[in-house]
Amino acid sequence: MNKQDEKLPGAAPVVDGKKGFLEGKLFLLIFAVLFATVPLGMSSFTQHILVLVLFYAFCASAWNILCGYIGVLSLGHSALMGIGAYTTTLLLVHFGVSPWIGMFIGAFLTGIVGVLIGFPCFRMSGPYFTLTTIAFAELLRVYLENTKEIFGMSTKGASGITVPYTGDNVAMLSFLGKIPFYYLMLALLVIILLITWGIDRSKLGYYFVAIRSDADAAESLGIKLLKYKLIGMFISAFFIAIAGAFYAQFFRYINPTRIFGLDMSIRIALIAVVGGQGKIFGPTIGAVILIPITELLSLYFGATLPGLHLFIYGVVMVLVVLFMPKGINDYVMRLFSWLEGLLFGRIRKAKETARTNS
Amino acid sequence: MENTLLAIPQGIILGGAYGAIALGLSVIFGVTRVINFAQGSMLMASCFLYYVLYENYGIDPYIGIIAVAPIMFLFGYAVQKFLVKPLIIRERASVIEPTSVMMMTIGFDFALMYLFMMIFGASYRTIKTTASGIVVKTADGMFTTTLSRIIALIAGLVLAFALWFIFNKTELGTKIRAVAQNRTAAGLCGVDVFKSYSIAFGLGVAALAVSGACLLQFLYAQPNMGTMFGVKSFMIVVLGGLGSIPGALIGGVIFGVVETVGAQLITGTAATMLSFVLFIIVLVVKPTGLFGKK
Amino acid sequence: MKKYRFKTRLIVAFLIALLAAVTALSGCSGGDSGDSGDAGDTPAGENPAEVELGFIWPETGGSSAIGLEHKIGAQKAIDEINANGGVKSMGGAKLVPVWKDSESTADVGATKVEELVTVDNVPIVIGCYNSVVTLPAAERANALQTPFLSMGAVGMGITNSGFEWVFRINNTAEYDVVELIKGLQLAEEEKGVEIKTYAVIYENTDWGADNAEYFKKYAEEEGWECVVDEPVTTPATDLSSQVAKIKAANPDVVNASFYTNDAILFADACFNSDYQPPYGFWSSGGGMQAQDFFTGVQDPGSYEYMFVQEDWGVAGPYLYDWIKELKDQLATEGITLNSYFAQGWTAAYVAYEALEAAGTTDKEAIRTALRDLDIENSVDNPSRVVLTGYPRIKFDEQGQNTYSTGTICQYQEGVAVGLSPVSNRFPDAEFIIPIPNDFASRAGNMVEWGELGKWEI
Amino acid sequence: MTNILELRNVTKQFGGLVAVNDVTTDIEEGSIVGLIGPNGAGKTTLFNMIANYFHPTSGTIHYKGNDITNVKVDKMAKLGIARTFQVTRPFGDMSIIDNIMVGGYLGTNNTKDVRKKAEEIYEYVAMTCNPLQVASEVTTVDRKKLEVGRALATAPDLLLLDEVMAGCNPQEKLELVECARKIRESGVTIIIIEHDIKTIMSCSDKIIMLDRGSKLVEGLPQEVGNDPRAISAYLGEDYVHVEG
Repeated sequence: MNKQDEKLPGAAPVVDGKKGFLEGKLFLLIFAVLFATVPLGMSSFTQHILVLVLFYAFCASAWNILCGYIGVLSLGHSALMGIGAYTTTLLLVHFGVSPWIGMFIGAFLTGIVGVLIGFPCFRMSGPYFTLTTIAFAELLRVYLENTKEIFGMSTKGASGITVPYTGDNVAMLSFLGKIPFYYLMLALLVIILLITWGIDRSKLGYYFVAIRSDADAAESLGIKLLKYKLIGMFISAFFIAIAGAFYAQFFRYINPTRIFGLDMSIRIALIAVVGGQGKIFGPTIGAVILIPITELLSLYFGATLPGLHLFIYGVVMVLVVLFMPKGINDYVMRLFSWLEGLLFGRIRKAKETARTNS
Repeated sequence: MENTLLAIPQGIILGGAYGAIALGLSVIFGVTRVINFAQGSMLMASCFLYYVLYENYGIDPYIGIIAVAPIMFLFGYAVQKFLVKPLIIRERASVIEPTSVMMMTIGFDFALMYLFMMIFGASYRTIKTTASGIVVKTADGMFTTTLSRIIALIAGLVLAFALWFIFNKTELGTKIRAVAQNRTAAGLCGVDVFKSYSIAFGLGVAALAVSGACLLQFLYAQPNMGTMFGVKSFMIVVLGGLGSIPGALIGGVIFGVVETVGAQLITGTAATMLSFVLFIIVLVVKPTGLFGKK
Repeated sequence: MKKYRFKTRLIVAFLIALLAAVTALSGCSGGDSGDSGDAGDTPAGENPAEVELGFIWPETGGSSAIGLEHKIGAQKAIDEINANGGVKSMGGAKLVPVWKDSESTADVGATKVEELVTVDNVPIVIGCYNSVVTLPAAERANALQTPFLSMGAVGMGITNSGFEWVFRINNTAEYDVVELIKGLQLAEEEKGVEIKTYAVIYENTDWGADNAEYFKKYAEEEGWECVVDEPVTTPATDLSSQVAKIKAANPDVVNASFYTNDAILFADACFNSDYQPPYGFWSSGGGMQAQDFFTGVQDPGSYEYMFVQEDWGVAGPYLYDWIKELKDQLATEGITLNSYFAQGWTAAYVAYEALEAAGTTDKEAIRTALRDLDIENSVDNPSRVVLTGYPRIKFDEQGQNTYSTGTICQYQEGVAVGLSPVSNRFPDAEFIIPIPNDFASRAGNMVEWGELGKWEI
Repeated sequence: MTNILELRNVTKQFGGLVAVNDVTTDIEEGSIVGLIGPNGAGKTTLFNMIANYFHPTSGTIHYKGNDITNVKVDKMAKLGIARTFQVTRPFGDMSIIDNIMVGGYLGTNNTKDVRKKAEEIYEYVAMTCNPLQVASEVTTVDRKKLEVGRALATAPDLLLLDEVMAGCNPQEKLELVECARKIRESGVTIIIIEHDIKTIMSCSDKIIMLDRGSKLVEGLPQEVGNDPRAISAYLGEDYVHVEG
C-alpha cells in the first residue's frame, strides 16, 4: 500500500482489512469483460436494449456529476440533452456538419446554456432548485413545440426532426446495426466514468462533496459555492448534450415532447438515485438493473393488462427508495467485497503476514 | 380590449380552481418540505371515488366530499406514516436534500396512476350534475362561465379559510405550525413531529379531495388527469410563498389570469411560457415567494 | 468518501474492452446482415399453426384512451378471421396478436418494433396511432426490413421519407385537410355562401400543429383570411378564454384539432358561451370522433352541426348490413363501434389479406403482397376488410393508400350525416349552413338537468 | 506587536434589536483572545461579523490594515481568516482525512501535497480516531478537533474558534487548550468564544467581555477576573456554576 497510509496511526488495518486492496479490480474486470462481450451473438433487440442500458448509464452518470456529487436534484436535465440533440441534428440537417463535430459544438453550447441557467437556479436550494430546473425545461419544451424555425433552421415544431439515414457511414455517425452504437456508447461511458473517477479523487470532487455535505462549512473554508456548482453544471451539461446527440443518431428521430420532457429527466434522475448517487458506478449499476427490469416487465406484463408493467415499475421504485437508502451500488460493492474476500482472502492474509514480519 | 378585461374574471375563476389544488400542496410542502409529486394521482384517485359514488349511488360529488375527504385524509396520513416518515428520518441523518422523498413520490405517482388505469381503463369519464349544467353569464352574453366553476372558486376560498382556521385557531394547528417553523425545536417542546407531519399530509390530501369534487363537475376523471396540473401546481405554491395559505390562492389566481389574459393578447402556449418565466423571475427576485416569510 | 485505487486497472479494463470491441466489430459486421431479414421465415411448403402479428398501440400515456380502442378493434377482427378458418393459404394458420404498448412515447415505439421483429419474430408490424411514435417506429421497421402497416398517424414523414417497407392505410394530415377544404367549397357552392375568414385552434402537438398548418396553407390559396391562430397547451384545464377570443374575432369557420379531453372542454366552452361560427366547426377528427367525446360533453347539443371528417363507414352509403350487424353485436358486449375501433379492425384485416396473398411469412413476400394489394369496397360488393369505409385500399409507390378518403359528416340531431364528397352523401342529406343559433332548442339531455337552464346575471 | 484585527465602532442591528453595540477593539498578532459574556451578549454575532457571515450595520473591521467589512464569506479563507462552528459541522459522508483535505485544497490543486498536509494536521491536533473513519461517526471531542484541523488546513493567520470546548470533559478541554497554544506558537492569532471561564482564563493573553451587545471590560485575564463590573455581570454566577 502507499506510504502515507502506513504513517498514520491506526490507518493500516482499515485500509487493508475493510477496503481490501483488490476491491474494484475483480468488479471492474468482470464488468469490463461482460460489457465488452455481452452483445456478441445476441439478437438485435437485446443489443438495442443493451445500447439503451449504456445510454441511460451515461446520462445518469452525467447527471450524477452535478446532482449526485453536489447534492442538488435537477429534473431539468432533459432540456440540456435536448439542446445537444437539436444542435447536432440541425447542424447535420441544414449544414451537413458531421455529428462527430456537431456533438461537441452542441456540448459546448449546452454547457454554456447550463451555466446561464445555473445562475438563477443555484440561488435556490432544495425543492426550489428542483422546481426552477423543471420550469426551465418546460419552458424550452413548450417553446420548441411551437417554434417552426430557429435562426432560419426548420425545427418542425412538435412534429420533430427525422435524422437522415446515410447508410453505414462512420464519418457521419450513422450505422445500421447496433454493435457500432454499442461500442461507441461503451467508450463514452468509460470516458465519463474515468472523468467521474478523476473528479472524485481531485480537488473538484472534494469540493463538490463538501458543498453537498454542508454548504456553510464549505464556504468558510474558502470554497466559492457558485463557482463550483457552475463548474459541475458545465461538465454535466456538456456530457448530457453528447448523450442527446447520440440519442438523435441512434433513434434517428427527435421531438421536443420526448427529449425535453419531464419523463426523460425523471428517468435519468431515478436511475442515478436507485443506483447510488454521488458514487462513481452508482448510475451505471442503476441503469444495468433498471432498464432491463423495465423491459422485462413490459415484455411479460405489457400485454396482460394495460398499465400493469408501469404499476409494478412504480412499486419497485418506491420499494428501492424505501429500502435501499444508499442505492444498489452499496449492495453491489458489498457483494464484490465479500466475493473478493472469498477469492483472495488467503493471498491477502499471506501478504499481510509477510509485511508484518518484514 | 373588452375581451382582455373579460379575461380577468375568467382567469380569477380558473385561478380559483388552481388555487384550491395548490392549497393542498401548500399544506404538505409548507409543513414537511416535501414536494409531493404524487399529488396529481391523488387528485385523480379522489375524482374516481366521486365518480364511482355518482355513477353507482347517484351521490353528487359536493355531498360525496363528506365520505371522500376523510378517506383521502386517512390515505394521506398513511402515506406519510409508512412511506415518507422513514425517508425523512433517514435523510435527517445525512444532510443531503430530501431527494429520496421526491423520488419516492414519483414512484408512488406511477403506481397509483397505473393502478387506476388497470381498474378503470383509460377512457375519459364525466358526470352531469345540476351544477355542471348551469351556465352563468352576463346579460350581453360576453362573459360566460358555469356554476360549477364559480363553486370551485368559492370552495377554494372556503378551503383556504378552513385551513387558516385550523392552523391559526386550534391547538393542533399551532403545533403543526411550530413543527413547520422548526422541527427540532418543536420536537424538544414535546410536539410529536411525525404525527404533525401525518396530519398535515392528511389535511393536504383531503384538501385535494375537496378540490377534486369541484373539478370533476367540469372536467373529467381519467388516470392521466394529474398531468393537467402537474408542475403548474407546485409553481403556484412556490410563487405564492411557502406555506402561505392566501399565497397559494393568490398564486393560483395569478397563474389563471396570466393564462386567460395571455390567451387573449398572445396565444395560450405563449401564456404558458410566460407563466414559467414569471415563476423564475419571482423566485430569483424573491426566493421566498410573493407572500412567504423568511 | 470511498476511494477506489485502480487507475492502472481501469486502463487495463478499458483496453480489454476496446480489444473486444474491435474483434466484435470485425466479427459481427458479416454475421449481422445475415440474420436480419430472415427471422420468422417459414420454409416453403411447411405451414405454421400460428402466425403472429405485431401490434403497437398507445395503451398507456396521453393517447391511451384511443389506443385501447384500436386494440379492441384489432382483436375483434382477428377473432373473426380465426373463426373463419384463419389464413387459408397457409393451411388455416391462426392469427395471434402480439400487443406492445408504445406508452405514447416516441422512442418506446421504435424499441417495440425492434422487440417485435427480433424477439417475437413477427412477419409484420402494425401501429402506432401517434405520428411522433409511428415515425421512428416506421423508420426502424424499414431498417429491419419488416413490413410496417401504419394506421392512425397522419404525419407526412411516414410515407414521404422513402421507406420501402412502410404502408399507410389511412390519410395524411395534408389530405385530411384537403378533404375539409373540399367540403367547405362544396358547402359554399351548394348553399351560396362565401367564406371570408376562419380561425384555427389546435393542441400544440405534432398532429394539431400539422393540421392547422395545412389548413392555413390551403385556406390561403382560397383567399380566406385567418383571424385567430391559437395553439393550446395540452391537456388544457379551461378553454373559455380561447373561445371568447374566437368569438370576438367572429370568423366564418373554425378549424379545431383536439384529442378527446381537450375536445370535450372546447365543445363545452363553446356551448356555454353560446358560440357558434356561422359556417360551423370543421375538424379532421381526433377527439371529436372518439366515443368519450360524445358521452363526455355536458350536452349533446354542443356538437350538433359540427363538421367532422369521419374515417369509418358507419355512415351514409357505407352503412352496410354487415356493419350494422357488427355494431349491434358489439353493443351487446358493451363495445362501441367508432372510428378508432374501425381503424384497428381494418389494420388487422389488411395484414391478414397480405398474409393470405403471400401464403408465407416471408417478409419479402408479404411486402410484395402489400404492394399488389387491391381491395375494392363498394355498395354492391362490400368488403369486410374496410370497416373504415374507404372505397379502396391500394398503396402507391410511397406506400400511401391514396384511396383512404374520409367522409365529411355533419352531426345533425346527434347523428353523423355524410355530406362530402358527393359520392358519399347520405340520401337526401344536405349541409345545414349557415348554422342556426338555436342553443335552447338543441337536442340533448337538457331536460334532465338543464331546466334551470342558463343563468343570466 | 502589530494589530492583526482592528474593530472600530462595530454595530449590528436586527430589526430594532441591537445585537452588537459600538464595539471597538484591537487584536494583536500572535495572541490568544478570549471573547466572553453571558448568553445573548452578542459574542457569536460579533464573531460572525469578523468572519463576515453578517455585515455590520455600521462600523468597520480592518484585517492587516485592509478593510474587510463587506468582504464575501468565501474570500475570508483566502485572506487568512478561518473559523469553526459552535455546532460542529463536519462533512458527514467524508472521512476525517478527507475533511481536512477540503480545507487544504485552498490555493492548490495537488492532491498528493494536500493529503500529506492533512495527515500532518491530523497528528498535529492529536485526534484519537481512525483517520479513515467517516466524520459523522466520531466522538464529540474528535469532531471539535476536526473543526479546528479543517480550519487550520487553510493555513490561516487568524483562527476564530466558536465555543470549541463546549460539551467536552475537563481532560478533553485540557487537550484542546494545549492544541490552541500549539497553534498560537506557530504564529496564528486565535480568538476563542468560551463559556468555561476557568479554561479561557488559563490560556488567553487577553479577554474581551461583552454584555448586552456592548464591550464591558477588556484586558489581561487577571484584570478582567478582578473587575467588579465583570463579576457582577456574569463571572460570579458562573464561577459558582462551574465550581458546583
